[in-house]
Amino acid sequence: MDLDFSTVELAFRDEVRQFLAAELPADIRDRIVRGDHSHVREDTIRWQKILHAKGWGAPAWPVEFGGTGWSKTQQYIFETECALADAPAQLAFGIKMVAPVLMRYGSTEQQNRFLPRIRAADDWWCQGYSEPGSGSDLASLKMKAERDGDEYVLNGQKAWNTLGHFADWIFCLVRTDSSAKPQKGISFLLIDMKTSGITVRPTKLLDGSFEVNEIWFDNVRVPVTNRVGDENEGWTYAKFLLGHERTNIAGIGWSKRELRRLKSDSAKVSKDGRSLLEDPVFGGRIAQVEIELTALEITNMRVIFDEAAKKAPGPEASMLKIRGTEIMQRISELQMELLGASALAYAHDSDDSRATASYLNLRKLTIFGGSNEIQRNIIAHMILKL
Amino acid sequence: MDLDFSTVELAFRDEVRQFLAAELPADIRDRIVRGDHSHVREDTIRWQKILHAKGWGAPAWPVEFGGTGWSKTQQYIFETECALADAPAQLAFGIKMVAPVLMRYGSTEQQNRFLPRIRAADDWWCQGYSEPGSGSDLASLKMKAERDGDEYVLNGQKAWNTLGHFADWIFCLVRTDSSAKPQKGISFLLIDMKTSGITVRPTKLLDGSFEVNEIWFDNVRVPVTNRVGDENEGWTYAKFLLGHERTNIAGIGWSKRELRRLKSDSAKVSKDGRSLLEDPVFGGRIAQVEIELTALEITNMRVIFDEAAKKAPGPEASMLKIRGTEIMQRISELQMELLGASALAYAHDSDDSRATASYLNLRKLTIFGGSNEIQRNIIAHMILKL
Amino acid sequence: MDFSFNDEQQMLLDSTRRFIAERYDFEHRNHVRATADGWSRDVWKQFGELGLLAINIPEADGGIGAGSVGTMLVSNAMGEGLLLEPFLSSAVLATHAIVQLGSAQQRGDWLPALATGESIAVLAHDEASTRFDVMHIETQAVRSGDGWRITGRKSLVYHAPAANLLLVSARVDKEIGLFAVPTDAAGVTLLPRTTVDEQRAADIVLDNVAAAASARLGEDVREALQVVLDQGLAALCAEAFGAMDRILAATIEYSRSRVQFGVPIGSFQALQHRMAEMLMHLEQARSMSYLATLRCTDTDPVARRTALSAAKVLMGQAARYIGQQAVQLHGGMGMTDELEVSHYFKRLLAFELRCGTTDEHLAVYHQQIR
Amino acid sequence: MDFSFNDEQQMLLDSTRRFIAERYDFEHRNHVRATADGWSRDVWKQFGELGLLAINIPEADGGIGAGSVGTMLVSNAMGEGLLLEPFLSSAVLATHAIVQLGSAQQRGDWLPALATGESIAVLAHDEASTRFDVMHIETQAVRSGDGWRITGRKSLVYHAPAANLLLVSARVDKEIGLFAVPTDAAGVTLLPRTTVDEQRAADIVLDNVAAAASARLGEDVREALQVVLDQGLAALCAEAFGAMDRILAATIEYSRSRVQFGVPIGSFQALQHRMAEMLMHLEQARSMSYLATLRCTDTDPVARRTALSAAKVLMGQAARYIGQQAVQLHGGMGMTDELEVSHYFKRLLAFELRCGTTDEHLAVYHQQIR
Repeated sequence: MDLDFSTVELAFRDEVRQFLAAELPADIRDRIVRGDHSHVREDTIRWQKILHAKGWGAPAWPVEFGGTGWSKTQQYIFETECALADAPAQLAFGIKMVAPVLMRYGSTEQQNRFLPRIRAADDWWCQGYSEPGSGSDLASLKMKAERDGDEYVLNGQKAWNTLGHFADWIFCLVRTDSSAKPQKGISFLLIDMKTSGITVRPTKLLDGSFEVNEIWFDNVRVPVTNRVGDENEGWTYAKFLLGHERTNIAGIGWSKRELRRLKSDSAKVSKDGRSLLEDPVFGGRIAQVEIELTALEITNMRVIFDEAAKKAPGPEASMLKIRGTEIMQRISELQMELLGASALAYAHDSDDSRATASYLNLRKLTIFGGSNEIQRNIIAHMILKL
Repeated sequence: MDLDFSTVELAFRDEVRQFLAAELPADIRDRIVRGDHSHVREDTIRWQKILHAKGWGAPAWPVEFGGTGWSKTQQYIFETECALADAPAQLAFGIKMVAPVLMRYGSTEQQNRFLPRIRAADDWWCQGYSEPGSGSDLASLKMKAERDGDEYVLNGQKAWNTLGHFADWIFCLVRTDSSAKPQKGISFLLIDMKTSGITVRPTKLLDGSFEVNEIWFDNVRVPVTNRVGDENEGWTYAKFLLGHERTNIAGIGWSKRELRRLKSDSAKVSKDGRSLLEDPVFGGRIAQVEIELTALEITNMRVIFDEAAKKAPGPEASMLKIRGTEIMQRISELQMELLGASALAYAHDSDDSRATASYLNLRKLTIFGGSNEIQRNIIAHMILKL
Repeated sequence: MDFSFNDEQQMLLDSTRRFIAERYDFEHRNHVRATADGWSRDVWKQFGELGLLAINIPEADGGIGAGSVGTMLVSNAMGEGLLLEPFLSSAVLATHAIVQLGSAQQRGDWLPALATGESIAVLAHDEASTRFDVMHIETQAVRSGDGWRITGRKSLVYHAPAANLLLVSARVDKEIGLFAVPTDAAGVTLLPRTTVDEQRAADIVLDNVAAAASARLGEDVREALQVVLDQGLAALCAEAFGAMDRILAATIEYSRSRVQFGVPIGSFQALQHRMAEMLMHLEQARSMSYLATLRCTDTDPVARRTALSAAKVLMGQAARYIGQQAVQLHGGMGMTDELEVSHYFKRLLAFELRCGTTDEHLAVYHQQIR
Repeated sequence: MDFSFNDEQQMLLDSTRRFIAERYDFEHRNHVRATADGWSRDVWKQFGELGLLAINIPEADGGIGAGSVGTMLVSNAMGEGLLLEPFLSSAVLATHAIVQLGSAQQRGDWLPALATGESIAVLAHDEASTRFDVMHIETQAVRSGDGWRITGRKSLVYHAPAANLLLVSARVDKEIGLFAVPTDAAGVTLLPRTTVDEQRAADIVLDNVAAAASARLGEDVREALQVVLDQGLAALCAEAFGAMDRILAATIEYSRSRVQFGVPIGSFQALQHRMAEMLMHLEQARSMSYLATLRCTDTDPVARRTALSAAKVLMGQAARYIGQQAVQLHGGMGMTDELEVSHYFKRLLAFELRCGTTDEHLAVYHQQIR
């Protein structure tokens, strides 16, 4: 048993840190620090191209596809260090979501066509899974794809599409057979966002931001060659993808960074002659969440260790998602509480409102990506066998 | 709107206080203060006889049955003042449970025979509802009563019978028709505990106490005249009774008394030069529970006020039960935490162990009397109409 | 003990609710918040005509004198409708301040115009320094001839941009004085802010602002100002209760109609128990709103302060639980600007933070009981 | 980073578990706790034969030296079986104290008999005064000729009635000394107590107890004693984890078999989510038990203390949640002495209170990070 990173891993961590110190552009970092989302698209692409130039564009991919060959632990170290250094998150939809599906189930042609462009940030991908009537119950999705010669003709609507307003491509689950059971009859399609008949409408969120979209498909024609795998077998690929979506699901790096910020900010607010960090009540809450984060960090490493042995993510990831998002929300609550009444003044694009904006926006964490209620169902059914 | 008691009610409260100061025997009060349960039977009976002599033996009964004619508010004041004065609780099974059923559904003969003896503490009553397989799902009860001439012959087992080892009489739900739906085919019987074939086995609880029993019925013969109301209609009477069981369900008096004790005890423990009552963390928790109790006290009065208008208890009592028991358990937790490591030494009959014994024993509050999960179901179905 | 409302009180509630139902639905509110002012002068005028702006003015001063219960009920309705007008700021806080501290002359000068809505006043008290001690202000008033010169900075005064009259608290030696200052007085600068609950406010900079001797209300107002703030807090609690009540109702309704896995999500026991828990928070909050209302004029300062702080603590916690769970149970829809739920959520968040946060009031309460 | 156990460690766990499964089932435990001693000398002897009492004795001193991971695994099993023997008291705490503080002579004198189980030692440190400062003891040792006289009172020393040797901490001027005192020494009085988790303990009154110069272990032991206490705490955490693991398993099993309303209660979503929450507490607790184990020998005192305090806080909270919910989900049966669940519940309660409560450790942790 050993909780510490090996000498090799520590050397790797130092290498990542040095790289970040040298290569992360100051203006990008500064926007992350200030919670300024105005340049998300440019910053994400710029940073991805820097990573790509270093050969780190797709850490988790196998070497034959241009990945790094890093161990799970190294991937974890890389992601955590990036977050701690206030680097932008890599866009998951391409690198972590559609790419593993293509590598496992896509044709060689699809792999050659799409993977290099994902790694190089030439294509921005988004996800077309949820629909207005199909959130937690994804398998009830209704968007139709009817075969017409070498093409599918798509009609329907997707919802809760994250950052699709920037996207070049979307991967979609569509219904190709309405007569079958819900999980059967779904296919997995790759769709060029420039195809005619696609309309993207950004959804304004409660914090004033625009992150998610509704997308309408009106007789959108997609070549059959853009289908991944077999017709009507898309649910299998979707489940495979959901399993892979779980990397870094606990958000350890984010939480460590924001907790560090909370501690340093609270050390500057004075009450009764000492700082709020020293205050037994407020400081005690910080201590509490730090302890829970410490535990989750170890739990996360345990899951990584077990996955490395079993070679597949298991339902344990649901625990990481639940506790990780609870901790992130808790930190954002404390950041807001630290401000007291000052948190009342709000403009979603202002530096002063960072904590409040974060509190509002992060309500999504327990809803999106499989709500925490769904995760608890998964734990009850898959782990506890209830 | 007025949150305060009227002048008349305040005068009544003073009268109750004076009575308690003058008439509650010091040795009984002392045992309640010390958490000494060794004389529960004698003390309960002695105190009931004192109340009876004053004409206060059955506060909630109509005057024609020897009750007081007090308003709901007066009854609330009486119960709260009794608890605050460390008086023993009146035995609910006779006065609050079987008596209302007899007054509503019993024959005149049954009323004349049983009610005066309940009021005068001549008979100790207990309840035979739950069975080993029928806890939350009470209607699934199996104990059989087969008609044999003028008698029923009873076979089966009751469980979680509180204080039945002291009882003269038990009221039971029994199955008189096994072919009907669960709620149909149940009858309500009054049974002399001295009848042959009844075996009482006390159940040792986790705190070392004996409060509840298993009771076996082996060919126990009960006169048909001891049936209340109609055969197979017992579920109606049971539901009526469950509605009436709710008086003082929130335990306001108990919580106020124990919170007072918690505050005075915590003022005596010193940490970092001030008392734990003054400590921002521990004292803050006391403040928190006191605030919740304040709210519940008002909520309780609102329910009393509404009931007085509607003349019937509603599902709102489920809220009082849930929040009331949560607060009682919380207070008992704080009493234990106040002791720190001293709470470790345990002997269930020792004065020093009062807080720990209370913590252990009060785990039952959220289980017995309709578990808090069942109460939440009731709220969801009956109030929220989900 | 009486939890009923008398006929006048019930009528006040019903008529306010009716007005809002007819004139201030969610669509109209969206329109109002998109305007430059962010609130509706038209609605405000109608409030004046309905008498709602006079409920805290005694009959002797030409008002209605509906008392704290009347204010609670009107505030309930305002919270239910998420209204954006300066009712709490002007018709409760500022009106109380003038009624309780003003001379006959001052009351006569200002109250009639407040009652009709022609004039809007706000109480400018909070500063960065009042966080952990509500009476620790740093704004100073110094004598200058017959009058005063006031310098300081007030934080996030709700509806200040709408007001023509500011009631500014300031240190006068060791006392606290209250001064009426026209918003357009020389040396007054408003820095407009929007609040998280979509209302308009401003930081106010006072740079050597002249105030005549006649502009001062009362003498040392420390005690009286606390009473005014407590009355405002009681009204804020009532408003928050209205918002909680509605957001829970919306959540229950949504859970009945939203189908997943072939059944309404309200049929899932885990969600049912969550909503049962929300209801208990709501009912406990209702009790505390009553307590705040009936104690906010208590002459015993300890009884008043403990009641108000207790109410703010419990209701702040209820607001957080109910608000967060309402968003959660609405799923993705709860995150959008489109549905009412997120706007209630933000109003409840603002409630937590306004007039002393949950933590701050728990500390006040703890101070009193220990 | 490695979360696997090596072969020796796995064997230690397996063999302890096997012994307990074969010799110490719940029925046997009921028998043991009803005996006068409240623990089994017979089992103890077999522990000695199995080598379990030597795992904290270095190989150089004739022991096994299984390290903190070995101790964790054996403690896990002890917790799973709710064992009543003085393993933690003698084979962990007292053994560590002698190993780390004893001279070669002292180690040679005492360790062999501890390893076989012939001798039982306990660390008598806690006093009423150590509650908020674990090193604030009031027991005093004063020089008397070549040796010492010790006077004071120790609180609730687990398994003291079983011990023939007490390791008593006492103030020596400004230092803290540790003294080996036979239980039957003149002036030593044991006041026997039973603990809430059904173990035997005693308050110890020391009235001018004579100790030879050779009875003192080390010099100022303040730092070293803290290390020993931390090693004991790590073992206690491991024991608690074993109990948590089992009480959750029992609860899940019960919820599968208990039928109400025609279905197993484990099919109700509200209870499923409760058990999912229990599992998350359990897994977080497992992580912290690992942390406590691997950091309890850390030479950096801050790293050691924060890790141990963090573990105690999180695991104490997990113990409370899991214990309370296990009883709740067992319904009435959870309240009885008859099922295992209530005994696990009480063991977990004792865990919360022992070796510094949750509150006390949170304060220690907070002190370190601020």
